[in-house]
Amino acid sequence: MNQTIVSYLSQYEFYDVLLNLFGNNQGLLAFAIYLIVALVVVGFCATVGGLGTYAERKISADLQARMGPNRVGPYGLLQFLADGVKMLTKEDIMPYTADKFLFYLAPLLALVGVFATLAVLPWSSGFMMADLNVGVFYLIAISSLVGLAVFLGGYASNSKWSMLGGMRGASQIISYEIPVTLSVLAITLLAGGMSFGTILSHQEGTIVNWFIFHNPFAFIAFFVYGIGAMAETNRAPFDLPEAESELVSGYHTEYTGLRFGFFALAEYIEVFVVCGVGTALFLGGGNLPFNISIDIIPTQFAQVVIFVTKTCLLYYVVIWARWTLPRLRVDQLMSVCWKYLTPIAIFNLVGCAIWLVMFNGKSLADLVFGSH
Amino acid sequence: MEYTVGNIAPIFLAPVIAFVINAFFGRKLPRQGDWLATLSIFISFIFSARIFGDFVFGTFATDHFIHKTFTWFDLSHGANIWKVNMGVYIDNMTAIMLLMVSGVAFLIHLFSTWYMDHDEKHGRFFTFLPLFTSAMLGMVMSDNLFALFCFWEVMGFCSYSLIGIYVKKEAAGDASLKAFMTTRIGDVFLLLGIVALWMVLGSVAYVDIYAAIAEGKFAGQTVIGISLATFTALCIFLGAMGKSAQFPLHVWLPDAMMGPTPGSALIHAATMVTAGVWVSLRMYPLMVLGDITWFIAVIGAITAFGAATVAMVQTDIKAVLAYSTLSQLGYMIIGVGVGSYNAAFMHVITHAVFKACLFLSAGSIIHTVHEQEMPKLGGLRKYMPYTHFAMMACTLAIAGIPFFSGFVSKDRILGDALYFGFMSGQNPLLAIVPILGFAGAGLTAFYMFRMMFLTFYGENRMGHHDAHGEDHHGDHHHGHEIHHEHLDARQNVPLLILAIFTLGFWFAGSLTGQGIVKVFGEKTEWFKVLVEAPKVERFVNHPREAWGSTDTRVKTELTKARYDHQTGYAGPNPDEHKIHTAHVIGAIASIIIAALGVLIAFLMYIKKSIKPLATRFPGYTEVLRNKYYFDNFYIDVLIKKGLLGFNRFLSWFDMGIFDRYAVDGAAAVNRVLFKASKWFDNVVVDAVGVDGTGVAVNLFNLVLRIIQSGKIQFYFVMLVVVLASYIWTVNI
Amino acid sequence: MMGLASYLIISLILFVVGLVIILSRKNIVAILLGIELVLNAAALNFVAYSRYVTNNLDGHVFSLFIIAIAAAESAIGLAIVIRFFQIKETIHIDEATQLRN
Amino acid sequence: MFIELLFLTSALLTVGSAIGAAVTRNIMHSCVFLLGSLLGIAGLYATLGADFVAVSQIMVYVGGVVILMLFAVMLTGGKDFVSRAQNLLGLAPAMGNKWTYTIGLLTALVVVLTNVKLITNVVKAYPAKVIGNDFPSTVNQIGHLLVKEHVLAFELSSVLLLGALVGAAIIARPRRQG
Amino acid sequence: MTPAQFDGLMPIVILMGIAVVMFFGGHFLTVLLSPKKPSHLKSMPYECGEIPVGSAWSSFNIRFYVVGLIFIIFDVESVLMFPVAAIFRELVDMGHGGYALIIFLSFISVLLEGIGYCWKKGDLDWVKSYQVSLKNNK
Repeated sequence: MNQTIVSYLSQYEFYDVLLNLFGNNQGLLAFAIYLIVALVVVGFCATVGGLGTYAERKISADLQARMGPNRVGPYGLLQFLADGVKMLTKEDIMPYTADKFLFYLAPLLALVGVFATLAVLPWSSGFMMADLNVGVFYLIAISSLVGLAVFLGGYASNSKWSMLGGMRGASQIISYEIPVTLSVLAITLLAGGMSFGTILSHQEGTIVNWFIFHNPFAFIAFFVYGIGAMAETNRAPFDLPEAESELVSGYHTEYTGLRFGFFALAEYIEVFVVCGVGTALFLGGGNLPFNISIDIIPTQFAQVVIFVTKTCLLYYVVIWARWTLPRLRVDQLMSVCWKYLTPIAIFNLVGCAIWLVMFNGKSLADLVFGSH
Repeated sequence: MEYTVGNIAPIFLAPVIAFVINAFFGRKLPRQGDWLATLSIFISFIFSARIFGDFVFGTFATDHFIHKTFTWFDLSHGANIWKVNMGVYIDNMTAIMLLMVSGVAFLIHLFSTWYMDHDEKHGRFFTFLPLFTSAMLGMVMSDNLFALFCFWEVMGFCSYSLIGIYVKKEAAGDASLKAFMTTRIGDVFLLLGIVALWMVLGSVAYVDIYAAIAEGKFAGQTVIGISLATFTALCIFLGAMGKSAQFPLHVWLPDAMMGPTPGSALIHAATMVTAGVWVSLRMYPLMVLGDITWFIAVIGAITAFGAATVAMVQTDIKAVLAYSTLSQLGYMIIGVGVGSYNAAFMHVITHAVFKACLFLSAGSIIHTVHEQEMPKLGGLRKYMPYTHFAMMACTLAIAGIPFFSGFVSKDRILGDALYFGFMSGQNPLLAIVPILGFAGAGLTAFYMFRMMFLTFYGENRMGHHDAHGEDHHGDHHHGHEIHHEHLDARQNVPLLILAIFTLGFWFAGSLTGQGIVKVFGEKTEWFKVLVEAPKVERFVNHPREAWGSTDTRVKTELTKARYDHQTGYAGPNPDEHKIHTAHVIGAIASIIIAALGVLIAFLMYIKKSIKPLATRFPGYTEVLRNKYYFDNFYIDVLIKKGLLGFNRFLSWFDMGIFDRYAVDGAAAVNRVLFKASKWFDNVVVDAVGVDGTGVAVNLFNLVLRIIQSGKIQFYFVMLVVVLASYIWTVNI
Repeated sequence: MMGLASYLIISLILFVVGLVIILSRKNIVAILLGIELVLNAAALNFVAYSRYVTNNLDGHVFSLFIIAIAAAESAIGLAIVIRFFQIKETIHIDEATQLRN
Repeated sequence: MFIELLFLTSALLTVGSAIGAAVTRNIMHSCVFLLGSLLGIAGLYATLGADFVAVSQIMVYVGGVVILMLFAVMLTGGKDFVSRAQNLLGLAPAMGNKWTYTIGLLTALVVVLTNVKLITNVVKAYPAKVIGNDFPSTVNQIGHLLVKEHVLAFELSSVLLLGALVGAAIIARPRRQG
Repeated sequence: MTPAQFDGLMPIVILMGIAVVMFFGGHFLTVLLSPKKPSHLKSMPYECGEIPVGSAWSSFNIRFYVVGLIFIIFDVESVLMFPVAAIFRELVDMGHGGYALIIFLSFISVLLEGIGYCWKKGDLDWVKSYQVSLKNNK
């Protein structure tokens, strides 16, 4: 446990005031702070997820030279709220052949898996809910719950489309987890630790300190990570599990109303999380491309804004890819993962290790500009 | 000499590295890596020789030993339980054994490069051979029973692979499975014994066990009603019985010749079968404490005699050797049982040398003439003089002819057995041990010379037989196309080297070993001086050396010791003069018996003057033309002598119980029970008129059928229950 | 409340439940499942001892290896199950009484 | 406070799910209960300060083993995974009946008694408090252990996994008759 | 870790709790708001309007399992690699870079061997795996 939001706040005086308020019970105060922050984060992410659907429609409309949603609210901005209300009021249908227990459980697992990843997302160097020593690793591990949820959702529906979608989805998610993990491993190697705090502290300073520019292998690793993450979140062009033209709607064919909504929410938040992790690992997280070294609370807020901006840029790329690239065939999907991405990721990992040993941990920029 | 891990570890590691390289890249290496395997064993040999030199000729005191341990894993938090140590323990015995194993194995490897040339399984053979050797070396060096067990199992696996190396032959597969399964029976008991020791002593290192014996920690401990010492000793000995192929568990060894001959040589001589004797010797104080030595002696005697009788009727040259191995192992076990510690170990060494040589000679013959049925051989002396010389030397040794090594070691065992059976005031029934022992010695001389005579003497019965398949165009009127043997560094030089070491004085100093003719004087009786049963008192509170430490203890000159009849740890025997008498009688008796055996063989196969059934068969010419008659004739002689019954019993035991047991245990048991029930019906039921017995037997069958259901979960339940009851009975 | 004993008891319960599953189920997948529970009970013991008894992290490493071995075991075991199903059209353990098909 | 709550929750999740896995008659549900149990064990690891082991547990079991099990259930055709009252051969149903459970529970009783005997000794021998628990980062320590003391096991485990991969691939690969 | 340090794990539990609460709360809302007009046709699995034949729970192709198999092996290997990777830089700084590199590379090389084997044997081909393995198993 390194820097958390509680330990960050505790360096300010008002923390002591709060502590007195809670009768000097540190645990209770921590709980309160965490609860508030968690609610804020979840609210923010839910909004982002909702806005994600809006952005997706808008951007796709833009790319296809049409209008997109424009009725609800200014520029159709409140469309996602309307969608949400619609989902709430839909009838709750469950196939009579379904496995009821798992049918209920699957969206819950997806939701839990995704929300749990939010805990370690590094909004800024100080505003981290939990900076585990095993941060990135934890994130990869817990997000594999989503794969399980996809499978169980597909299974529990007892519909052939769902089942196919679930099997495909699960095998796709677990396959693409490998290149992603190996890319993250390369970054762990460079940062010398798995916690986001360590990773971010190595990227402070100017743009050349970002891990994407650390060495050529890390540069490749970023793209491997990007492609793998895109596939792991079932985004086009890797949306085989829910391919409309092949499998009706894939693993959530039989899901209606709110449960479908939870799946969708989980998916959009996961895209956000994945983009955020990409930002934190490769693009310096909340660090600006140039050096500022004042640590006050406004700086932290600025970092949050920077982090979210970078993440949203990546998000835009993801959406852009969806509406630009055609969907892969299922055999192409597998060979992309196992025959291209995984060997490349291993190559990157080996390259990073050799680079570290050869240049004694210096980055490319250090070598070019001379280090201190 | 400074001993660090660096100069002990290569003995074990070099063959392992060779194994790994051969296993993965063997096919890509030139000659499939056989040179690598041989080289690795040679490296082991060099390092072993250094240790041997230090211990035997060097500056160490006679009871010096090296014991280096490291903690494998430690979950104990300071306490001594839950702590597993591994290490090496090297004393005089280990040094001698290391030299023997690595030396013999090196020669076998060298020979194998010739024997296995162009064989389809060449690469695979040379993958497992070094692993086998390394496991044996590791077992010899290991300082605790658990490590021993691990290597023991590796050896079991390797023997499985080597016996069944020709996977396409059904018989080879069956034989390998049989070897694996039969030894497994013993292994279970061995593991049980190890666990029992572990739970009581908290350690299974030899030194700790010795110390516990000396401190009397075994007193009063019982397992399922038996005293702990007896229980553990029995379990460990049962394990040894499996590996050393003693009487009820012997059936795998004769079949083990399905593999290539050098592999058999390694199994029979240097490595696998001696493992059982080795662990019996190491745990000798425990055996004495558990008071099962008489049992050991009886088992050994039965094996020694029974196997010898079976060997007399075999026609396959390798089968004769296989049964002779059984017989000789029986002698070793007798040696352990009758307290002839020194001689038993010497017999391990001498037997390893001459048996390796015998097997390699057999391999040389088989590879040259492609025939292993003795009736089809004969007169090979002219064509294979070197092989003949080596094999003759070994035969003299194994037959117990004076001046050869076998005489020295076997005779000491028999002398001690004589004392044990007649003079020590034991149960008079135990006189069966020396009686069977001496009878077996005579038979040994007979069948070994029978083998020699049939193979190398007489006229060549190869007749139309073509030695090399591609030589069909050659002159057939000669009747033989056997190539004359040339001195070949890989074929017969290993044999000759081994043959040199069949002379007795290498081991005894004197040529006879009985102190009658002393060549180098008393001082060179190094075997007597160096090998003795562990004196358990000195292991109490002995210091342990760290794994990485250098040996810095004070070394003293080699001291002279007396050859005592060692009854465990109890010191010199008061019956010294009786023992001396027994040894003199034994020496004379065994010389006479061996000579008798050779004479009978000579008369029967060279002179052919014993012709008890000449009336039934027209003449020798007829008999010799039809080799089958030869065997029939032989068996008829045996029938006259009344041995067939015993043989039949043995073969019934072999096939009727064990083969079936390996295939389907329940069926065999049921059959026996049905026989019993039939007998009951005829005798008891009909006579008395009670019907219940049959029902009871059927019920018993029902129970057995349920137990042997093949249902894994049921076995699991039994396993759990047995383990639990075990934990409850052993007090922690 | 939290002491070595409580972890040992949880581990014991896990072990026993795994054992019950192994013994009472006839479905091979379920038996493998029970084996996983048993292995986890062992690993939990290692970590608990590591914290309460030995004061080093060897227990952690050990349980890591247990995890690795359990994964390998289940991979092989399930492969065998699938092969068995292809041959026998069932995954009932009592049908698995022959060494060769 | 929090740690006790975490412990309690995890323990309940572990034990409850394990028992659920033992009693449910649907193999799919059994697998999902196993998942719950494994997550609970991960929580227990977390309360023991073993963060890396906990996450490894989640990573390997949740992401790997459970999914593999579910795959295997699906591959074996959905015939056997619901309980059958009786099949043609008169065998016990795949998910057990009262007899198999009786045997299992009796054996379990034996094991419990045996283990209680063992555990009491251990618990008596060691006080129920943490000894020198200051491991700020288990990851680094585990890393050092893996590259130093347990380096052989580390390397061999890769070989083991390779063997498992090759072996399982060979076994599971479809064949002509299959 | 001291009990206070365990507080760092709190957000994870809180977030999971929020997920659970949200899930059940959402369900509660649905129960309140949504219409309920069940019919047999409605609760049938959707198969493009056809009446479903048989259960969807039937045997699947083996290739899903092979993918899972390769995945789990890689997964475990990466689990074992993470701690080593985390201290790699430390080792380099301490001057044991070469040693660490050898250990790391030998571990990865075994990993590569596995994937190479599967590649060669055709286990990585989604469609062709059946035919290829037929050829290999002759």
